[in-house]
Amino acid sequence: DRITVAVAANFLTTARDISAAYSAETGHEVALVHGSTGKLFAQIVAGAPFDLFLSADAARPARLAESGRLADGLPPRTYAIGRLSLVHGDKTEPGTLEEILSRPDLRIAVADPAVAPYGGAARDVLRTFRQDGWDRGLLRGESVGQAFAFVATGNADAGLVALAQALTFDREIWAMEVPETLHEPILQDAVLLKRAGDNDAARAFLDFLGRPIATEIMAAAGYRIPP
Amino acid sequence: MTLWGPIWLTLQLAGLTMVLLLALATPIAWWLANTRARIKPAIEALTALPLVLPPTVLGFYLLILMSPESPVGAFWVTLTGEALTFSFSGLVFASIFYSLPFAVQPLQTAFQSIGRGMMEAAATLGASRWDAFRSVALPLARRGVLTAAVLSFAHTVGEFGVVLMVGGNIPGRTRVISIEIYSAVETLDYRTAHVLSGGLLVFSFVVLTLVYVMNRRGVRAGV
Amino acid sequence: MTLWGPIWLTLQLAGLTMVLLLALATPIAWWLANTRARIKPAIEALTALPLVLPPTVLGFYLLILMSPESPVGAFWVTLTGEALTFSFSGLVFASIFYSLPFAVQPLQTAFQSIGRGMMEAAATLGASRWDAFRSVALPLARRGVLTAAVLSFAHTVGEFGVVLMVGGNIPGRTRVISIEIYSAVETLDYRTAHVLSGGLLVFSFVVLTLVYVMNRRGVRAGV
Amino acid sequence: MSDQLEFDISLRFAGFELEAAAEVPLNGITALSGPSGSGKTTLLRAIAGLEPQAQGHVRFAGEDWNGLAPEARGVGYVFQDARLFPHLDVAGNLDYGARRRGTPRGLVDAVIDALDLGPLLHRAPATLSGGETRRVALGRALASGPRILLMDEPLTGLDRARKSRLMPYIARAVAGFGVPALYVTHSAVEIGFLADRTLSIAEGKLQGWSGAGPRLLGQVTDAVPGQVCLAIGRRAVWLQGHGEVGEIWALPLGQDYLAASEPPGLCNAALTIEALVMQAEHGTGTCDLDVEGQQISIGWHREDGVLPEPGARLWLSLPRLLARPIQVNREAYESNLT
Amino acid sequence: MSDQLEFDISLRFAGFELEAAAEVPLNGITALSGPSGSGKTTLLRAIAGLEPQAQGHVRFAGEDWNGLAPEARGVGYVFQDARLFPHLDVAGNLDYGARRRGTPRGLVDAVIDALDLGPLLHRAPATLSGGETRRVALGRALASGPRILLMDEPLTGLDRARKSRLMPYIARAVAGFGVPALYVTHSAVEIGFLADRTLSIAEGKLQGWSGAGPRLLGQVTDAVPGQVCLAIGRRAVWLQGHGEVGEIWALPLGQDYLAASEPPGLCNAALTIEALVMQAEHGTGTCDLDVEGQQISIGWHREDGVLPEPGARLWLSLPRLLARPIQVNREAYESNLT
Ligand SMILES: Nc1ncnc2c1ncn2[C@@H]1O[C@H](COP(=O)(O)OP(=O)(O)OP(=O)(O)O)[C@@H](O)[C@H]1O
Ligand SMILES: Nc1ncnc2c1ncn2[C@@H]1O[C@H](COP(=O)(O)OP(=O)(O)OP(=O)(O)O)[C@@H](O)[C@H]1O
Ligand SMILES: [Mg+2]
Ligand SMILES: [Mg+2]
Repeated sequence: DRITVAVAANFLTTARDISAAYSAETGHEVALVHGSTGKLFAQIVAGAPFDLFLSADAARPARLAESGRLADGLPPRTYAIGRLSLVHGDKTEPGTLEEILSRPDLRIAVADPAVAPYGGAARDVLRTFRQDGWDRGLLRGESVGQAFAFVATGNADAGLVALAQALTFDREIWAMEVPETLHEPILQDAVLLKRAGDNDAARAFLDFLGRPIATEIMAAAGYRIPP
Repeated sequence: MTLWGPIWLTLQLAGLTMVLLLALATPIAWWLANTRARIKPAIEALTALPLVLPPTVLGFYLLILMSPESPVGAFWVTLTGEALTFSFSGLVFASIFYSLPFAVQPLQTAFQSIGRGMMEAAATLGASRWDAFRSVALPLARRGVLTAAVLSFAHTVGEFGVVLMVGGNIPGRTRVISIEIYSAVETLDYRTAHVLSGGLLVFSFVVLTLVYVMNRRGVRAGV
Repeated sequence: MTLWGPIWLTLQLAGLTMVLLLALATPIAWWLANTRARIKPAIEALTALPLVLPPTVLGFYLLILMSPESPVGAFWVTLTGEALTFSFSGLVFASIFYSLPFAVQPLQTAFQSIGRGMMEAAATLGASRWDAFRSVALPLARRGVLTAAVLSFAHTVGEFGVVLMVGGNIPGRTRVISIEIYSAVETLDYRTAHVLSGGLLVFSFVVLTLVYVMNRRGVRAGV
Repeated sequence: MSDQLEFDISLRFAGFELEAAAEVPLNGITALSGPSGSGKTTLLRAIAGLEPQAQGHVRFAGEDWNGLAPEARGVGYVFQDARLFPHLDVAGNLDYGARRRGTPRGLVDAVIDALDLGPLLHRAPATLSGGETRRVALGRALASGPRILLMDEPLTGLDRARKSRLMPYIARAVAGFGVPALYVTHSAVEIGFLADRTLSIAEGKLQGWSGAGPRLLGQVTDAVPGQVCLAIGRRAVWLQGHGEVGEIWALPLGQDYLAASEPPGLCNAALTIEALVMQAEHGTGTCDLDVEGQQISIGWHREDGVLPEPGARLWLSLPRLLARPIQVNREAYESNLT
Repeated sequence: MSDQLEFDISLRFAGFELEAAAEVPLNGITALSGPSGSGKTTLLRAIAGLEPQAQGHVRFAGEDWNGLAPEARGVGYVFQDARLFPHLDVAGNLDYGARRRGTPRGLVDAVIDALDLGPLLHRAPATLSGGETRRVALGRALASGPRILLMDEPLTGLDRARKSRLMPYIARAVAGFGVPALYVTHSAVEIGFLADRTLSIAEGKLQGWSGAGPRLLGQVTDAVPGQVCLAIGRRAVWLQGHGEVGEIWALPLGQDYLAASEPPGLCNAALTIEALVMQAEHGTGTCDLDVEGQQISIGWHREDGVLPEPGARLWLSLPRLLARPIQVNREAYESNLT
């Protein structure tokens, strides 16, 4: 069988590894469709032929549940918890988290808080270290991917991005983990969509996300696994 | 990751869009170039409108318009049996809509500079309107046709906001090369992005240069 | 959320881009229309190339090109004291680059259809090349100028991929209306999206219609 | 009547109004003449169907042309401003109408021959000289095998030698194929040589007809390549032209002959011929003559108003001879072409 | 020499080669004449600087024109195909060169007057008739106040009445302002009337000079509006034209006069004048005459080769009179304009 999984862009590389493992085990084919969470949501509402939706937040899966677009009896389920990291353009020790974030002259890239969950988390962190004008000199990318690109191309001094990105980036970059206590948790929820109600392969994939083989991949990629 | 799928799909999409767009835009541009109707300026403005909306937003509205729950989408379903959204047909439809200004406007510019005299001469030589259009107006407007073709082809190759929204980025069905490059950038796979972008640029450059060289040949031969 | 900032910024960006683009594209198009140089087809192809890259990807490369670490970006910093990226100047720069084809190609089409005879007549009447260009070629190509202006203005209003990437979406400095609409769609705030899109469409429609009506007046008066 | 072109056309521009009604016989060449801006081109365009705003009717040989598309009227139009197709070479321009109207290849070749277009066939219109352009425009209309020729100053801008070669050719095409022509011209020479009748127009109104200018008819009694011998009564005159024995030719007096009451003696005239004054009218300033048995009528305008007496003899001295066929063996002509 | 236009130009197109060297006096009107496609337009263009590929040199009154941009040469060019600016109305077209060269308003108004352009001033070129277009093109060049006029068939396509009004006007502009003109034409009438000398060209090669056609000079002894009285020796002739007493006018014989050994008696000629044969040459077929004390030379071509004897008398009968000023009071002329 072949299933189509809509996946938030920041989780795409990890999802590729997981679906490879899933296919190897079950023989089912997985087609990954990626995009920003907002776009994928709009497409699902418009009847996109997706079986599963791996969102980057919890809000949109909840909206889908409210409007009755999920397969019966399967509420949204958190498959991973995103972790934030601070990246910096200088490869030598640039300072502690507080030192870097409280410097007003640094240009810090984040994902647009209005659009992306990692952006919201980054906002929480910045508010902690900067009492007023937390968004001074802030650069907003459409997604964490763009925020990361700002740093990687040398246009931003630092960025609050996904830990997963810092780990997968194929060049060396200075990065440090941001304590999770500094922001609301970035819950990433998965849902089974209505059209896949009786698609066993899709259900199996959802279960597979909780199996150790998948959770190990996620953990290695920089996500925390929900209890 | 096999790239031939997206590349092939992109060429198909851009080629088909270009051809259909020329077929659609030519009568519109001809009409606009020759009419004295009062509403002409409004129609001219309309043909430029798809440009002012951000592609994703345009895609969003096209998604609503084309969804099987809307009259247009439903009509398409009864016609063909499949939904317009998330299909290749839907992509073509959306691309045509989005690139319409790039086809209509250069064609209109070209048609307007021909002048009525040539068409009159053709008529007195026994050519019907349609014949004269084909044998006189079109060849004389060839530079405009070329511009329209190049702009709409290239724009379809490069645009992905609309395509991503309407097509849903489904491998083998609606995933085009621009989305592939976009994904590479998004997932920090910059090396792939460089390779793909470089390839696309070189390929496009070669194709366009050939097109323009051939265009020049044509002019020299005076045909 | 106050919208006047983004709206004003959009108008400034699109207007400035249009003006600069016309200033830049006109000599290029004029040269292309008149040269017999061998490399003409290659240059023609080059002017269409910015189109084939997805806007975000183009933005990514412009980001690299314009970053203070690159020669171009560094030069700009020494020149003006501030970085090109994430500034209004950077947006203008990027928009010009991205919309170049829409300005060059219609202008070239229009210039090519003028013919050398008119320029010769102007020269024998004492007009220098530049004078003849201004007083004869430009007015005769006015339809092409209009098309170039409309396409580049509208495209700058609607395009946000490049703008978002190069501008960094900084409120008051680089956040334009298209990003605002895009965010509304992304955050499921569809009501705001509808209002903004509707407003933008109506506004653009009115402006464009006025432009075309005025264009027609001009033609009638035979000026 | 079915063998005429009837029209009654009115058309208004800002500052100009055309009101023209006439019946033009569908044979020979009808000149349309009048000052610049008098509406000649406009009238021709309306007849060809190129002025959709024109009111009134046009009827060709009994066929109603109202509302008929220009391409269906079968006219051959020589535009005042040539209007060659710039994207086709000369051959392409000539073939354009020929192909669409199915003209036999032989006719096209004959046109190319007569107009000397051979060396130009593969040239682009933009590289042609002014006169070459006009010749191609004329050729294109002739090659389209029309039912009626509408010619707007077709020979303007051609040199005298070329003109004197083309005028007989046009005359031959009209006489040989029976294709009538409406011919706009400012040139008295062309009117004198070509026109079987002249329709005058001024300020948008037709001013009435005048017949052919004074001319003598003769029969070809001998012909060698490039020359024919015309018998006019007892006189035989050799002149340039291509023709066949038995054809009827006209020898127009032209504008600049001298009519004198005394024989010129030794002079530089190409031909001097004697005439007898039959009648002379003060009012109209015309003089009816008998020349070798033919009645012709010439204008006689002197400041002092003195006219020759009836019965007096006049000597007509022609500075040059230009003659054209008006009646030819059509079958022979056509078989020559194919 | 400084008062002449010297050129030595060579230029090659596929299938055509121009090789032309001459020295043209910078006074009066020099006609350039030759068959269609002989290179007249090409030569004019090269002189104006419009053919960048032309090899060789052009020198105007001692001034080197090589490499000089066309707009700096100060020529007034009347294009064979008019080339009015379609985006300007007639007034705009006339002003275009006038404004750039700083022509006094008076001259522009005089041009408008003479060419009857008043009613057309606010018309778009696309709505003009063929003849109107040519008049505007001529006016535009005249109004630009040039140092030399290069005119490519400027009067082609105009009716005879208009032509006979414009030719004297051109003659007057040339004589009055001392602006020399190089004048391409096919028309023998125009050459006869306007040309002070003629340069012939054929197949891209200059064929040499010929002087003005035979003409009689006279002095204006009386003038009323529209008519002048010219004294030619003992003869006084009234003819049409505007002039002032004291001016020198030329009366060309034209092409179609009759020269006869007997007086015509009562005839339709506009003027008959007696001449005495001084000399007649078989070789060249010319006849030198003394007419009212002026020596002129006419061509004499008869099939039978018979020439009049020296000492014989000839009567020259002119079918029409067209005369033009060749020497006028320049100050009076200019003060009239401003
Ligand atoms: N751009 C060109 N390319 C090739 N041949 C050309 C070009 N321009 C002119 N010619 C040729 O050069 C010759 C001379 O042309 P030109 O226009 O000077 O003739 P002309 O004497 O003015 O003739 P006309 O009286 O017909 O205007 C013609 O045979 C013409 O076809
Ligand atoms: N589209 C138009 N709009 C306004 N006036 C026009 C238009 N077309 C022609 N005219 C005017 O109508 C009159 C007749 O024009 P037309 O072209 O028929 O003259 P014509 O007799 O052919 O003159 P010519 O001998 O100069 O070619 C002219 O005064 C001309 O200016
Ligand atoms: Mg006309
Ligand atoms: Mg010429």
